Amino acid sequence: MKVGVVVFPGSNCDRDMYHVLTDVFNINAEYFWHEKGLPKNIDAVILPGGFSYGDRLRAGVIAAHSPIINDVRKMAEKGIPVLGVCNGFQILVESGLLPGVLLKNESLNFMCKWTNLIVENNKTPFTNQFKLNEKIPIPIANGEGRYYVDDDTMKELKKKNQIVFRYSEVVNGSTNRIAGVCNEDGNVVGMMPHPERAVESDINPVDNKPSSLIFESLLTKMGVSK
Amino acid sequence: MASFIVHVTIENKPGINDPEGDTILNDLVLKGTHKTVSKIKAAKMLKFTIKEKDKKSAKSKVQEICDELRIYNPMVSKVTIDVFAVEK
Amino acid sequence: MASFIVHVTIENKPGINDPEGDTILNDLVLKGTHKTVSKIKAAKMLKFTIKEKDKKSAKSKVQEICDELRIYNPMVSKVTIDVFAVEK
Amino acid sequence: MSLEEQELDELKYKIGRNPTSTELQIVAAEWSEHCSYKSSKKHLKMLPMKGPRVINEKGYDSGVLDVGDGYVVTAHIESHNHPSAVEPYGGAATGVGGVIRDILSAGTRPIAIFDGLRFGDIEKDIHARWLFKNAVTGIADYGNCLGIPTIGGEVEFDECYENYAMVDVAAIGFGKKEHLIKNHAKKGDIVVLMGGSTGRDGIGGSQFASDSLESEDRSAVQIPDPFIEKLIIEAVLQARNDGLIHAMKDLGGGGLSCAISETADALEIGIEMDVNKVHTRESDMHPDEIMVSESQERMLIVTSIAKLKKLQEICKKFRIGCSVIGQVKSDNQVHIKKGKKTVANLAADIVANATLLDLPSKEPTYLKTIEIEKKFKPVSDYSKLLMKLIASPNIASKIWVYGQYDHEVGIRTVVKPGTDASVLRLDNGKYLSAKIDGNPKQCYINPREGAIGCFEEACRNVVCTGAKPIGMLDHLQFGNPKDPEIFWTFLESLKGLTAFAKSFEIPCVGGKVSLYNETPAGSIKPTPVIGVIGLIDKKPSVPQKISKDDCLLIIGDTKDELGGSEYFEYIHKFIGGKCPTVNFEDSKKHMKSVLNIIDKNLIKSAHDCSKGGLAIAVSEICMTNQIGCKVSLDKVPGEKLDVDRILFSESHSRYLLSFDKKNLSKIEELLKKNKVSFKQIGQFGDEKIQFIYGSKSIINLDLKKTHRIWLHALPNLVLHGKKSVQ
Ligand SMILES: Nc1ncnc2c1ncn2[C@@H]1O[C@H](COP(=O)(O)OP(=O)(O)O)[C@@H](O)[C@H]1O
Ligand SMILES: [Mg+2]
Repeated sequence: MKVGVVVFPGSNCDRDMYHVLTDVFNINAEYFWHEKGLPKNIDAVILPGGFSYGDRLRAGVIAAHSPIINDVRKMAEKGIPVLGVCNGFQILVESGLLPGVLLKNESLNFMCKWTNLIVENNKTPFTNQFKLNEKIPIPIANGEGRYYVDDDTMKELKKKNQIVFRYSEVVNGSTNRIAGVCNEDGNVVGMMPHPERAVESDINPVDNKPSSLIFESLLTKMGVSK
Repeated sequence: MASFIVHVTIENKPGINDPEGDTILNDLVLKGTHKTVSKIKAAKMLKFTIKEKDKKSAKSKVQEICDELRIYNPMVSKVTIDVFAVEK
Repeated sequence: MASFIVHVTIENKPGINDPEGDTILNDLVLKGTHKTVSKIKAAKMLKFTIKEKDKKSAKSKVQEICDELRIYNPMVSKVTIDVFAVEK
Repeated sequence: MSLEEQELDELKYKIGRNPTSTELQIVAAEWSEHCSYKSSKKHLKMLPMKGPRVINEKGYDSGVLDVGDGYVVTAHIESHNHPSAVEPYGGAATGVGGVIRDILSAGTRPIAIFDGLRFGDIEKDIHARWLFKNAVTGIADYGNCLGIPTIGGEVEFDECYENYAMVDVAAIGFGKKEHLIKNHAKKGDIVVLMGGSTGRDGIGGSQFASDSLESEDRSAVQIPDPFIEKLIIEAVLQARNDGLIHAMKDLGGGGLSCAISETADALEIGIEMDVNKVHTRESDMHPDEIMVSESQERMLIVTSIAKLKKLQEICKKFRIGCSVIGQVKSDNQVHIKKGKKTVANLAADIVANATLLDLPSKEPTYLKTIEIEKKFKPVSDYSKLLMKLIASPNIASKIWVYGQYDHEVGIRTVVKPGTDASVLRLDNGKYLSAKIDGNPKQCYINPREGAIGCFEEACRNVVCTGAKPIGMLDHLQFGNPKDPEIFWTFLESLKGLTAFAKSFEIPCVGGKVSLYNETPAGSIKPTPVIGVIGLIDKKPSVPQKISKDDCLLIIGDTKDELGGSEYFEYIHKFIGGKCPTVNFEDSKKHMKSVLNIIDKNLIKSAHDCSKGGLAIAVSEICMTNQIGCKVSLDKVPGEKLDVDRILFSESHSRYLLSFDKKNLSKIEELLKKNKVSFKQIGQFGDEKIQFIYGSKSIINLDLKKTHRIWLHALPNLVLHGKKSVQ
């Protein structure tokens, strides 16, 4: 099994994600520069966090026009698991692969802090090892992380079980405390918090087990037992 | 072909809250002595310099760019486009 | 007293670089098929709603607020203030 | 930009002719205080710079420490005071950018940022609030975008910085020893300018840092572009991995003038360059402007013609500029041309080595009476007083600041900001701990002991995480050096730091001098800021949650040393008294003992006693652990003192250890053996912060309420102009 880590100019969590995939979970991972295409033999794609194009205009919007996004789109249509974390989530939203938008936090500031997620959908390739409503201690670090959708879309999201994670408390003003969503098929997931920062016990001050399940879910989906 | 300056103003649609404008209003303006201000709305502006045959095509070209490249996010924002001829 | 909408446009002074405008131009607009655009400048706009006796005092009041509260830094940015009467 | 008259004469004498206008600009930039260190250099030599871990190579802008297993750590500190006072957002941001490029130029990846921020009294001064708020945003926007965690720092407010801003930034890098750039060049090599374009911004900048603010050149505003800097970092590290870099220097103060002349001088080569080859932002730039422009986000790289193509490919991938601007010659000349025409041609060593000054110094007269204390009104309610102190800007939690900084990116941050020093994990299984500290209030009262105190405090913070200090960075910030009284305070601080560094065998691996820090009201207080780097071989001491019945023990004597304390200055509005001094022998014993105890895994956490004294240190432990504590002031070791002095004295070398009762005897035994003065003074439990003397209650505060006030005091003040406690 092989996971592609997409790198844009300004991505800065790519190396963290790569480290976690390879050193912690023993997954075969490879970087893909945004101008390149993705090969056919990729089993999952991750868009890591960072500041693609310096977050100019709006976080994620310029990267959403990168050539590689066409390939990501094709893979998404084929049902291949795609995960966007933080800026990766913003890019997925701006490229239309996920619904909604991410606005400036209500505090108007960048926020770096630990919070808790609640799992709302345990059917995705990244959440199949969770119990519903399970709590995940995890850090967030973003300036534009306030998830917003209009009322009609929200109804759709609920109906189609597209809300994947919620914050356990009000963090940044997100609609319905949404922290992560998926597409209708459930194979494309975006989340603002950083699972790659929470899976190792020496940098996780609370409990690294829950966030590890995000990666173990992927392994399970691929039929790899750890 | 002539040069035009096109102002693109991107602002939140009515009904979408604007914490930035509200904060400037509440924490700065109304804290002081400026009670005649009743609302502040924050927006972003991009000034394009573009060569097109006339005002009209300058405007439609920029509108096209804004829609196609998602210069604004239609779910939350709207744009206003104003064209000015460049003085020689 | 009448209501006015006052637009405050804040942009980098000429000669000071504008990385945001440059990135939007080079990495977004010019990457596509829109070659007639030669420059993009990013600016910020605040739209004030204010009650003053006339246009002139609306303008000077907003200018005063911006200076006093340091809404912009005169060292780097220039502001343009435009006043519009609110249609009833 | 101008040279002083005798400097101009000297230049004419040295080159035997009248300089051209470009030569004048180049020399004026390079001979400015900021670039040449002409006032301080002679004296800086006293600092010990060598040590078993220190790696010295010519032309490094940052210190290099060997941390074993083939890895090195680099470190540097800089300030951006003048630019931040004028444009706090851009000034602070480009300050981060500059120090990051220093780390990069050694060939290491930047892995951490620290920021020291000082402004006027934000309770009264709206302008100081504006400066503070924007400087924090500037640092956040820059560091966050780079993906380098800002993991620590300090924030302080003092009236002496009215209308001014002190923004210090330190950075740490990490890499393989074999990847260090060896800085060499030979005839025929080429000189490449990489990164952003050269514009008119920042013209006059480094001169500006050496002038007082009144005569500032207001065009010296720099616009930060962290996105380009991020691309430069990745491009440079790629080029490093591919072995494409012979020598490298970042462009900082003085722009190309300094980079070219210092590179030529350090490598003992000549450089011939053509200003027409520089990629400029505007088409009509004069050679003088190109040579002194301080446009940010640029690096100078020396490579060979054979390697150029690969370097250009890398730059193209990362969409950054890459211009061949010159060649290496064997004549030791800095030869600047515009096309075919020579605009400057000077010997590199003349440009790069300004004549060093030996400025006069004289003990300031104010020091003669500063230790005399005045009588204060007796305190009627210590609970209220402590609450007021907890809500004061200098003591209140700084979470509003570091919460805006991504301090987790890079996934190394083991101990996060919020307690003492922060800790990073390294790739060789070891851990790095670091903290910066300053204390202008104490340095004003006693420049020597104050500076030593900053050094010891930074060490203490690092020791609290279980790390042994292995290197120090000093940043010496003072007023106008031509004033003999100010220069005396500079020398005293330097001598103090030197004595401490030598005695503790902590080499100085880098530093910076920033002079002419003056406000319209006069000179700032002496503001040395000291960074200490510590190394942990095994496990760091990550604070564990304290629970009911755990013990609190203090190491070190509390002395009658309240000069410069928050208690004197904030509560009594009094500047003066006796400043705390460090007893070197005690200090060493205490460090050793704390490290010993941590090593034996006997405690849950260690916290040092500093700003605000014992009362604040205990409160901080309670608040961060969400548990109350009852402390007996009569048990606190030291001479017999009044209650307020025990509570608020800022005596050094003190540590508070929190641990499970069962370890008490082992800890006591170890401390006795090490002949350390200590005492168990309290016990945790309940939801009250309590201080008693004998059976008398002195302070009794509700934990939850105190915690809330501590957390929100700073944002309430900065964002809403609201004081939390009157
Ligand atoms: N400007 C800042 N940037 C980042 N972290 C900060 C800043 N100011 C304070 N902190 C963090 O807050 C905590 C408390 O700071 P401080 O009171 O200076 O510590 P100490 O008294 O131990 O030196 C530390 O972890 C410190 O790194
Ligand atoms: Mg401390």
